[in-house]
Amino acid sequence: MELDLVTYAVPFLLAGAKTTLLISVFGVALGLPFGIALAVIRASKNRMLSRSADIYCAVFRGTPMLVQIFVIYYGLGQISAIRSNPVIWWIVGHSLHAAILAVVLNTGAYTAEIFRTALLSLPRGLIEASQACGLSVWATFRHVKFPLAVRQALPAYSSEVAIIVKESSLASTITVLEITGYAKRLMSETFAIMDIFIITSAFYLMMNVISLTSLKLIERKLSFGK
Amino acid sequence: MSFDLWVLLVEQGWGFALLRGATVTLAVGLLGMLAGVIVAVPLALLRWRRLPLFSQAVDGYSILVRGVPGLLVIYLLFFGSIEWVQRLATAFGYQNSADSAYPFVIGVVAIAAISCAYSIEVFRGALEAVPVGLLEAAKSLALPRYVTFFHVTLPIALRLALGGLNNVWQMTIKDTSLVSVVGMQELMRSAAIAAGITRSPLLFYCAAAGMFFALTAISQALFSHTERFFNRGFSRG
Amino acid sequence: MTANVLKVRELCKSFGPTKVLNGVSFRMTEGEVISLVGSSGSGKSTALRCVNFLETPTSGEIEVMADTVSAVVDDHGKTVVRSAHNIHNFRRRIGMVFQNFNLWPHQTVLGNVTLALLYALGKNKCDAKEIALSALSKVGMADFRDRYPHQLSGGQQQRVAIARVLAMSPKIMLFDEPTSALDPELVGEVLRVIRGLADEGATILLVTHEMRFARDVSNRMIFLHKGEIEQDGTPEELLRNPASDAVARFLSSVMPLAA
Amino acid sequence: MTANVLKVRELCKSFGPTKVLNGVSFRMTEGEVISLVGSSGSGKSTALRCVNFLETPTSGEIEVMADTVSAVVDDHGKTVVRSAHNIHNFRRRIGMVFQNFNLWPHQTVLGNVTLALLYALGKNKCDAKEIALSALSKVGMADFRDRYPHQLSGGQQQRVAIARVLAMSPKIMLFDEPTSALDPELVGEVLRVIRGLADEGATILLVTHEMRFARDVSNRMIFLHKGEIEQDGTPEELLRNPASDAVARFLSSVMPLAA
Amino acid sequence: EEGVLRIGTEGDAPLFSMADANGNVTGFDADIANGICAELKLKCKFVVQSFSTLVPSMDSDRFDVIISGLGITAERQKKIDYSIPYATTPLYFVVAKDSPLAGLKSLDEIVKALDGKSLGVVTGTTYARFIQKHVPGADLKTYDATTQQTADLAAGRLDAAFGDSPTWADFLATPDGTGFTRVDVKIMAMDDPASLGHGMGVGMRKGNAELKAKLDAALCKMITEGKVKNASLRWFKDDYTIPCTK
Ligand SMILES: Nc1ncnc2c1ncn2[C@@H]1O[C@H](COP(=O)(O)OP(=O)(O)OP(=O)(O)O)[C@@H](O)[C@H]1O
Ligand SMILES: Nc1ncnc2c1ncn2[C@@H]1O[C@H](COP(=O)(O)OP(=O)(O)OP(=O)(O)O)[C@@H](O)[C@H]1O
Ligand SMILES: [Mg+2]
Ligand SMILES: [Mg+2]
Repeated sequence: MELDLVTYAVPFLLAGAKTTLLISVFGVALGLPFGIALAVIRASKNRMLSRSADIYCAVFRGTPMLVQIFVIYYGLGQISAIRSNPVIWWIVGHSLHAAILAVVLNTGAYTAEIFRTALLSLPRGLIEASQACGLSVWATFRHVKFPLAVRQALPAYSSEVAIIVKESSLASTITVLEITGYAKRLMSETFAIMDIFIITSAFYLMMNVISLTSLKLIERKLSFGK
Repeated sequence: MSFDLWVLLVEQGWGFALLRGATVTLAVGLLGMLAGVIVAVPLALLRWRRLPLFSQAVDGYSILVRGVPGLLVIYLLFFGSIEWVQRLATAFGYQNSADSAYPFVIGVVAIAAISCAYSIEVFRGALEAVPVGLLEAAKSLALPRYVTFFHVTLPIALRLALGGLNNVWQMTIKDTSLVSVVGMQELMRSAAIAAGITRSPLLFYCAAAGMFFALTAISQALFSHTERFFNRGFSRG
Repeated sequence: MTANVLKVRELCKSFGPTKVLNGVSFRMTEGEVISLVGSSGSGKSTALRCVNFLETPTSGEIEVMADTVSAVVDDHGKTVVRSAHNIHNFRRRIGMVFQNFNLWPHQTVLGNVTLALLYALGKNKCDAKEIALSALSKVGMADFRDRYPHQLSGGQQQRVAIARVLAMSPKIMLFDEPTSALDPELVGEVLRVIRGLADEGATILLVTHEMRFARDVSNRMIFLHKGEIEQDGTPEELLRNPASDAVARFLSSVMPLAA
Repeated sequence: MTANVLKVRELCKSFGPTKVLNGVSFRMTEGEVISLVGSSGSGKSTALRCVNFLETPTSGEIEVMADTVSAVVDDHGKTVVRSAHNIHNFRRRIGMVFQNFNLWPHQTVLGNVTLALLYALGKNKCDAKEIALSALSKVGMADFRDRYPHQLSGGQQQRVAIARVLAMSPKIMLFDEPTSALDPELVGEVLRVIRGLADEGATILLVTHEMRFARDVSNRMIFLHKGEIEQDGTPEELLRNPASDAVARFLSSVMPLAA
Repeated sequence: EEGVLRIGTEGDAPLFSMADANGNVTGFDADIANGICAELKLKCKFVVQSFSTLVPSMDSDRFDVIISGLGITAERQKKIDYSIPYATTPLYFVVAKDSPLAGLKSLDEIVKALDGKSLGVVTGTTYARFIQKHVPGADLKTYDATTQQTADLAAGRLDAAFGDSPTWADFLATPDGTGFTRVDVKIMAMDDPASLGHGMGVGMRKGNAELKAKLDAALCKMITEGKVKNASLRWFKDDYTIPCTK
């Protein structure tokens, strides 16, 4: 690998890294609460609600995110009613916004599955104890179910964070210039496909090592003295 | 429109091309997931038992593979090895089979490597959630380690791991699109070619998504069934 | 006469084919302490759990201070709960100590006791801590406030579970074998605490196997056998005049004690 | 004199800064039944768990039928276990009933009891089932063979836990409060079972809070206080001549019983 | 393998390299490839792969040459060798018919008008580089495929798009393309070889002088005999041949 290729590529990729980071941060900040809400809805007794949440998760987990991002950006862009609605068009018309939307919708479905199983595996007695104390449904969730489920879900969720960071690269297919977007330009310019690719991967790896190790630390923090 | 569909999917044969792609996807996905899980179980176990050096190595592997784009994994595996394999194959006079079988093998290996890294985390989390007392009970009864593992740890951990494994599977079946890198025409690549040639990207991408959904819907049903099986003996929380 | 605080009417509970409770009825007045005794598997825990609807009865009615929740079997053989909105009220008035403690593993001893004070009773942090510490002191666990449950011995866990309920000072308390893991010294401690609560007007329903404890702590004893009330009376009555063979056989092992 | 089956020498155990056991030593001969008593948190469960190395002692030595495993503190203050390969042998000879039962939730009652028979003792299916059912019958749980643990009452779970160990007929048995969830009738049952085992040559170390049970079941009683043995003697000795104030205070609550 | 020329190609580039449902490749690139094979008396074997994997695959000997409309640039020549150029397509800007750009007559005017405007090009081409150099003020958007570029054009997200004339001929004939028009400023590779390169060539691994000589000769023969012109007319309705100067 030539040094001048690295020095040429890195500034571009750094610029892209900012966008990747932006998409990922939004993906986690919006996708996590959204996913947890979905998980709660799926466990709720209202058949209508829980069925719709089930279907939502099945669809978004069952289809490639590339297609989801395409449908949101190119597909909806073909519909003139959407083009003329300023609010929707602000989200869908703008490639970065559309990319964030796609990431959030997608990760929400996966996060919901992670939290659903975590919630299901909680020992029943612990929940009964909080019901017996007269804690409301919300307080039971907030102070007993949620903290226990988070601890249970954390290893799986850390993977999901790594996936968010990597899947954000699909934003390049709708013209967002994040790391991969720049990488594609650099590749077609220089044909140094492998070299650019390895440099690019180093960027993703760096971001993920940081997020995965910090999640590991949180995990250790939440081990309740064990 | 319906006439267009007929022409595109049947007369021009793109529908069959997608189906052919779907079989490649399914084959690579199933084999990759299976191999990945089989390797992940012992690795997760080593990690869980905190074997010095081993668990660091497992952690390193898992962070590395989860941290880099899947494309890099397959790029490096394939382009890093193909020359040697071809040399070997030529030396033994198997040039042709190396050409056709090797990409498939590498595709499966790459998918397995990725699904393995994710499965390790899933299993590790599940293993850590198995109540210590239940394992102590097994120890105190002098159960051999493998019995404790297969009859106590695994059934309880599997129940906890099922949701996570389901997620890994859903991800893996879609990660099979990576094997297009080694020249295999899986579902997404077939859709991409059809989209480019016929200039109907939305149609073909949605058709591909539909096929993915059909595959995952079947597997989802299987998972739900298994979940019910593993939940025997546990009151629902 | 003081008012009835708790009325249990015709409580029935089946798990699938197995009938566990079969028409259990009793009333409790303010300040009363009732011991529910009976052999293992006779339905004592289930009866307790039905009172605050942790277990939904197959049929029957529970009345707590004029609020009623009832379960009836509809035409299709399914159980329907009437006035379910009262259940939450019930639980705020009824405290419960579980047979297997059910301490929250993610909270310290102090956290376990303050949680409900903060979020069910809406106390502020300072008050909650003060109340919690005084409850923990009553059972001799104040020094362990920063431990996590898994760092405690069985008896210590049980005492925290008792403190968790004491701190809430509910009108009605349900104790499921509150002394099973305690040494005789502590059993005496808990006995004093419970009597004190009753004197302050709390109504207490407890399940226990220790007849001496039951005799000393309670005004009344109810003997449960195969899901039915076999006898209901003062400890003296039960111990001296067992109503049936079952009661007699059961108590025979403790008789020398009562003699 | 019969041989020593179990020797415990200078057992020490700390959890971080808290010293829980502080030089505990005793010996047991074949057929002996020892009750370990003491107040809550005095280290009884920990001592039991150290005997079969579920908890690694900070230092000390355990000898089971001529095999020895010892823990010593090395120069860096870390504990090193010597002859750790013997631990598995220990566990094949020692059975244990846990304070909180630890039944496997995914196995039925029968499965819980047969598992170790099949895979630790290598019995065939028929034999394992037969042995398991006879053990379950001894504690009156044979009818519940197909239930899952969560479908059982507390006392029923405890009896299954006891049956799980009985079925293995180990040379040495450790019981951690085996009657805590049992009614007096069943306590008498378990007492008979334990005496029977001892008569057949089993050596039994049990933790209990029920002094009457301890007195009736055991040849010797060991009183543990703050991690040290305060007194070691026959039940009569302990009850009549408590060695210290602590013992006296502890036993005072049960004195009338012994009188 | 003896007697076979293995050719890597994209397969999803309309008019240039089109793999049908059965994997047979047609298009301008295919015609060139078949012509070369005929000259060299070899059998053509097409390997269809996505653009980004073509170069590494050739490096690892999955095929011998790449024929996929590759533009020849100095940058790329560091990585692979090229044959002589055989064709070049003129490039045009496309805008909405009612756009102020529609009537512009020179590149300078276009550059000025595009300042701050969004402009789409397809990656994997040399066009992005040209735009960055000549129209630095434009908000450049890059697409993986022409279908995506034209979809965004139709959705109104782009003020203008830049690409080769076959692409535009194709797009303007579709229903989506009716509202759009080509800006009448023709840009040729020769106008700025530094960024647009020297036209299309056949790519091969570095350092195979023997193969390069054979290919150059075959291409030169095809050009002079008019075979390239025929292929160009067949697919593009126009002649984009670069004369062979040797
Ligand atoms: N993991 C741990 N970390 C810190 N302290 C612990 C831990 N486990 C036990 N302890 C402490 O060690 C002491 C002895 O515990 P142990 O369980 O042996 O008591 P015990 O005699 O069995 O009491 P009980 O009769 O209540 O069961 C207790 O004070 C307990 O708090
Ligand atoms: N989920 C369940 N499914 C089936 N049977 C159950 C279930 N829960 C409890 N039972 C049965 O109901 C009966 C009563 O149980 P309960 O826990 O009320 O007994 P208990 O009187 O508290 O006994 P103990 O003194 O042993 O705690 C028992 O025979 C038990 O096996
Ligand atoms: Mg009970
Ligand atoms: Mg204990």
